[in-house]
Amino acid sequence: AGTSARADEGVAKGDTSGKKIAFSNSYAGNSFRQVMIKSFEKIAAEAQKDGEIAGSTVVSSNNSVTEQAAQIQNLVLQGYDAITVLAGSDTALNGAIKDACEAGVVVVAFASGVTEPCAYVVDYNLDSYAKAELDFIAGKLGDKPANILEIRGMAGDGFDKRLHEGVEKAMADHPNYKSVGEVYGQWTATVAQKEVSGILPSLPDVDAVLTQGGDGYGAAQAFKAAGRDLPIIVMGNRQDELELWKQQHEASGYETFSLGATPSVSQVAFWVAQQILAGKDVPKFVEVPLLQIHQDDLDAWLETVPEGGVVNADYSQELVAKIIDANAGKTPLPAIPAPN
Amino acid sequence: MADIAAPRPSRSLAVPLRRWTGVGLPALALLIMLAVIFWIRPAAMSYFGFTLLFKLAIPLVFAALAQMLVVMLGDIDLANGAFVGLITCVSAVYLADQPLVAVAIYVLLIACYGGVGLLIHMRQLPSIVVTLGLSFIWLGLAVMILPAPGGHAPAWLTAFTGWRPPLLPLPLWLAAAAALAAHFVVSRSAIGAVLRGAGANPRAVERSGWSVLAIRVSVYAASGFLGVLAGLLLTGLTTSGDANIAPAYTLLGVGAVILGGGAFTGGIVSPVGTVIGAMTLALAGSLLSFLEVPPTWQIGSQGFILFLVLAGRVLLGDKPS
Amino acid sequence: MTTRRLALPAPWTYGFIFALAMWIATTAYAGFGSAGATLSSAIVFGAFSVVVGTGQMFVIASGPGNIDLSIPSVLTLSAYVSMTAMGGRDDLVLVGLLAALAVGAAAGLLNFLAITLLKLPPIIATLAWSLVFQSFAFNFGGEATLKPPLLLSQFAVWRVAGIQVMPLAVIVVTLAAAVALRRSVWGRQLLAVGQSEPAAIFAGIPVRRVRLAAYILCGTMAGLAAFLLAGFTGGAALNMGDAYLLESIAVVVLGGTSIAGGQANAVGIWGAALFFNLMATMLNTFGIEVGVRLFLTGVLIILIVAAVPRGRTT
Amino acid sequence: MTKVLEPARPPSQARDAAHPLVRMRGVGKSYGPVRALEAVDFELAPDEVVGLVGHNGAGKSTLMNILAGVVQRTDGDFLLADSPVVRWSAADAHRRGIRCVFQELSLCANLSPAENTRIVHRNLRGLGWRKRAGALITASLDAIFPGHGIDPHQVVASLSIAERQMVEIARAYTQTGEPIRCVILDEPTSALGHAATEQLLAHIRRSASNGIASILITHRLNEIIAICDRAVVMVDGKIVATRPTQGLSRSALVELTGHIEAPRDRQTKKRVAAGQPLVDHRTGLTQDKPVLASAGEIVGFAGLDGHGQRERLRDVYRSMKRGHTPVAYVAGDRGTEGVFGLWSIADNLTVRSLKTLRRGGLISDEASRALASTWAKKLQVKAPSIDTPILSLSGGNQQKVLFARALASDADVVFLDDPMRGVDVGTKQEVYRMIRSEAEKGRCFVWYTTELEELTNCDRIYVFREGRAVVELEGEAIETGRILEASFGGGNG
Ligand SMILES: Nc1ncnc2c1ncn2[C@@H]1O[C@H](COP(=O)(O)OP(=O)(O)OP(=O)(O)O)[C@@H](O)[C@H]1O
Ligand SMILES: Nc1ncnc2c1ncn2[C@@H]1O[C@H](COP(=O)(O)OP(=O)(O)OP(=O)(O)O)[C@@H](O)[C@H]1O
Ligand SMILES: [Mg+2]
Ligand SMILES: [Mg+2]
Repeated sequence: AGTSARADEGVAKGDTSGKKIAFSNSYAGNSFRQVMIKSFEKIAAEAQKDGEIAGSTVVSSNNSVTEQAAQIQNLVLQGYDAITVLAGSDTALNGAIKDACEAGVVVVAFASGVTEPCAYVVDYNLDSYAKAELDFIAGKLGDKPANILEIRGMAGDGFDKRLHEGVEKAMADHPNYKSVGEVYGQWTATVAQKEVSGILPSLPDVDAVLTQGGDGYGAAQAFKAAGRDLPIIVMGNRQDELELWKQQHEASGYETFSLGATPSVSQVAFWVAQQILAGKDVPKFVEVPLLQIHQDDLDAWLETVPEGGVVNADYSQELVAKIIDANAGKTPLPAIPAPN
Repeated sequence: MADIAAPRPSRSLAVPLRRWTGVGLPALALLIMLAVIFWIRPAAMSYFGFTLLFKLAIPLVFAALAQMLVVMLGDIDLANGAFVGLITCVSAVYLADQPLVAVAIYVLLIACYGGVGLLIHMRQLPSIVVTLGLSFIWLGLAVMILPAPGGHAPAWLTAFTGWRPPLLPLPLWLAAAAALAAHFVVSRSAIGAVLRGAGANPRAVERSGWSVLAIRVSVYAASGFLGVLAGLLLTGLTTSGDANIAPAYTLLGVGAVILGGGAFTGGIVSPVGTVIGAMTLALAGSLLSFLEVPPTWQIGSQGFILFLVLAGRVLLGDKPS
Repeated sequence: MTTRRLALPAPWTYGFIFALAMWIATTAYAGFGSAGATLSSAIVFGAFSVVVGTGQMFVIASGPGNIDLSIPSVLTLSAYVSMTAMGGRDDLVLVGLLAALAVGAAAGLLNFLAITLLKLPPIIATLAWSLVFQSFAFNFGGEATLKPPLLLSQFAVWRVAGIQVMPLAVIVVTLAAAVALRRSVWGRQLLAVGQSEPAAIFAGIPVRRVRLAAYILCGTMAGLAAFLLAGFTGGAALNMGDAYLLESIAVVVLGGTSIAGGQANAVGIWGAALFFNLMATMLNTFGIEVGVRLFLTGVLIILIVAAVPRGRTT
Repeated sequence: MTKVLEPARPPSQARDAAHPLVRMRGVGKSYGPVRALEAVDFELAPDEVVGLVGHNGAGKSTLMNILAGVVQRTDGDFLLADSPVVRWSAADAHRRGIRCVFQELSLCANLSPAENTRIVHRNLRGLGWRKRAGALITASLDAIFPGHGIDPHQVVASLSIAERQMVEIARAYTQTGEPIRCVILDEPTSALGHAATEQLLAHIRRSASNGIASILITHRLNEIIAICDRAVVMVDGKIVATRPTQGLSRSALVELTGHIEAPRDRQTKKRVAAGQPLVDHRTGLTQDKPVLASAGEIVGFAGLDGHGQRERLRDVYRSMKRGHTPVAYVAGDRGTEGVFGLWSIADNLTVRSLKTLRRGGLISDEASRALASTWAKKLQVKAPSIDTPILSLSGGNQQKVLFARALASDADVVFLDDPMRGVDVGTKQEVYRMIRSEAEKGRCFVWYTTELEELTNCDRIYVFREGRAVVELEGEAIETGRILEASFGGGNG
């Protein structure tokens, strides 16, 4: 692919000091989203102080897609130049997003698979999410037969479906692995714990648990309560998960792997929007790297996470510009470095 | 005859007041919110602005009217939002390419709603639990039809929802039409009197020779029909289907009915009030984005707006419902 | 002329009967070895539904239209306040419990005030408050899960002779509620108020105080559930209460309490809670596709309400 | 009081006895083990006015509900205009010109009188139906209750009970298609004031001469004697006597119902030396007397209907409910303000006394049952047991339970809110006696009634006009003439 130096590589310096960027969030009812909002507010405030933008706002709808669509329309009316959107639905906002594009507003949808073609999408590659999970498991268990329990998110949701499809593809590479159960944990520890506890008595030995984030700790609690040994539970970068992992590792050498989105993906979206306004040529799809934590980095990451919080890392304008360039140039994404 | 014609001074005032609070109060709230929005952003006061502000209120208007019919019978429908979601899925999957299949499914679903009315009546079941169970059924069907958001709305539907009619923006035309039609059927027509009577005192209506069973079945079916309209409009606006698109409609619809002067005791509903109530509630969410309330207080402010609007009824000395 | 009628079981037993059926179906499918563990998991998670359900029952019994939709957010808020109050310290566990109960009681009071002073229908008043309570929780450190002290976590899973203590404690709560309904002055008055408010006024019952107590108790129960649930699941999280909105209503009504008020059954809530948990377990175990799973959930709920015999009320 | 009605009586031989409008043969009705009706034979001629009397629970309403199609008979035959009736529903009855004013109000409170009229007339529809319905009900109201002052387009919920009753009666006499043949009136006068009652009775007679038969159920036997051609007496689900009313005396009729009419005895008992009055209620309105009542006193509220007696009674009750004197209230509108429909007799009876039934913090079952059976027996509540659901009792018996609730309590002051509505003659006598004996034991009664004769049981009465207690009468001064005079603003008012 094109590895030659591109004209617009690096941070675009167009003047955006008069521009306003908004964040339309579909739901604020869990700590991940709360951190996501805080991350956005933090970076937007800094950018405003540095004269990069003129203003910003955050609006959250209470898990109501129609309300979010209305809010996007209001943001257009309020004269925002760019709207970053964490969409409550992959498709239901298409009408509102299209209206916004037509009104000349830059729309950057992130952490959601918005299908409206006029929007820029900042997202993870969920196939590689699932592949990383299974690759780790295969690294531990080899290719001998193993029982896998999958904890999914919410029925009818786009993210859930795309990640599950990734799991199915990845599972096809490991024919000896058997999916013994599938429960819906609503990305909520309490629900995951309840659902796993319910199904566990009827399951044979479980060797590994696939998760979607926010559900690993609940699953571990369920295994503990049932008096079973902890299988490999792929964690989702929550502090309580990492803490548990660390304790188990110290007690019995337990090893697992953690990956997931960072709440600060809202900052990526923010800088992408800003860079578009600044005149940078941004591809319609910008893949963001997932944050992966391995045994070696565990302690370092754990240091940085507040008690009960989510692993997070700030994205600077330069880093985001690099991510954009890597996407444009189809080169490997810059990894998020472990703290040291 | 002084004993019969004893004066009761309060009464002559109370009734128009009650009627007024049903429609006037949400209307007043709506105007105040609009005033605030226009004050913050004068540019919103335009054909385009009105369209954007009220576009997404229209499916809610129809969903609220569907809820209103059920509340009119003294029941409540907790499946309303899930049903609208199901309709968007059916529409996004079938309506463009196999319109006849889609219509057949709509008819079947409306019949199912009637069947639920039948079941509730025959077995004297609490509607709140039956419709709670029903909401799982609708959601399950929706997920079976469309496992993840997607599909596409037929072009004619998106063209309709994007249409710019003369004089007033489309949302206002639709809201006015819905309010007038429902007002005529429920509040003015001869059959409307029987329906409201059946909600308040089914025994009396039964004793007058009506079948309350037939009434309940048809009102539930009519509610299903309005739900289909809401789902269709929502599909047109969002150009796609999503099983989880509208769970909020259930409680918003109930709120709109109450805001519009309805009561859970059955028989007391106001279609015009409900339509205005739905638009008020839809706008309350928008108002917050204009006011730039801090994110952690946005949800709470919606609660306070609800209190403010409804507290007006107390100030006007309205009776509790 | 004696009309013989088939002796049907009482309405509140249907939850237990259906729960039993689900249990048998699950264990038959998964092997009988799993029977004990399946049941005990259902009992543990059922206990949380029972606690919130018992509170909801008092409110629903207090008259037509009375319902508390703020339970999930009261639960979340109580958990946050309680975890904050304890700050992870074992010696403050009692303080944490009191804090959770106090937040719940205050929420119940606020709900009731909105209903009486603003003359709002309870469904709207409690919905509006629930939005406000949710905002409170956001501001109370919603960015992290607040951890419970070790002692509380240990209590939540404490077993004596292999039997978990926490559900037993909840069974005691249920029995107390049942006795209160049948044999306490307040319980009788609550059922009277629930049947007819004007009749209760003229029977000399302090209607407002009785109903106020119902709302406060409901909030307090949500606080108690918050305390136990946080201990059991590892802390206070923003979305911990969400699952209990509809479930709290469903277990009450399936448990034999009349949604129209005036009639309540505390023991039946256990049957309904077990039914809900075992139904989810059964459908998960069968491994059916999720759409069908949801569909069957709905069908089973409707089936169980429809199966319960009831006289045509005139 | 009913003198106006006498001349309207038509000659009874004009009736065609061979072709009755309604003929019932051996009609019976069972509610499970309860036998509400037993082999009843009943006939009604096309222009006849029949009075149906009997004790509470005798089966009067049941019989009429069968005729009106809302209750299905369990045995017997039924002929309408000589043709046998097999399937019979409310709609059929309506179609054949049989109308019924039910014992409980059957209006939709959320609708206007005009809309309520529309509900019974299927062909009131199309453009302008509202106007036509309003005209129809107004015409009927004007014909029956001239000067009623009811707006046909205002919701029924804002009407007084008497006005609702008027609307319901007038509605039964509206006609759009099929001519009206028969109107059943089940205790229509229990909620009406005096003047309206007289208007109604006159109208019933007028209708009979226009070929509309009527069946009148009432416990006010004078009304039966005044306007009916025939009195039919029911006891325990059977018809025990049918008598032409010509020449029938009130006491003979009472005797037929199985009761004995006690002589109207007014014992002027020695008043307990009035110390501090138990009740002392002042409003501060001009011309309004303070309402005072001492232990052992029976104080009555009189006046024309709707002049604020009930409101004052409630105000006094509310203000005392939270005070130190224990009070009890017997509601006349038992359906909405009296009974707890899901409960048994025992539960209903003891609910006012819960605090005294506690043993060690919890309510004692034993003590409750003892209290309930004692008082149910004292008031002769007609029911299989004290565990019988209250709603399966007849109206009058439900009322007795409400009385028992108040008397069984620790109340020093008992408020009676027109409590004899629908109570049969025999029971009334017993209750009067009981009130007097309770008063002698030191209880105080404040009694609002619409039946003037009842006031003779009082030691002292207040006559109300326009919301004020304007006149106070005591002892021998309490008699109908004086009360009416005071009510209309004569005397010293
Ligand atoms: N004067 C009145 N007019 C209208 N409604 C009233 C009036 N007084 C009371 N109510 C209503 O009747 C209901 C019960 O009133 P009641 O006087 O029995 O209060 P209470 O419950 O005894 O009060 P507390 O608990 O303070 O003793 C309340 O809902 C109140 O709104
Ligand atoms: N739905 C019912 N279920 C059981 N028993 C009933 C029912 N309705 C009436 N009864 C019984 O039938 C009998 C006759 O009742 P009905 O109402 O006909 O009496 P009534 O003569 O009209 O009395 P009242 O003068 O008090 O109105 C009573 O013993 C009553 O308890
Ligand atoms: Mg009767
Ligand atoms: Mg009677």
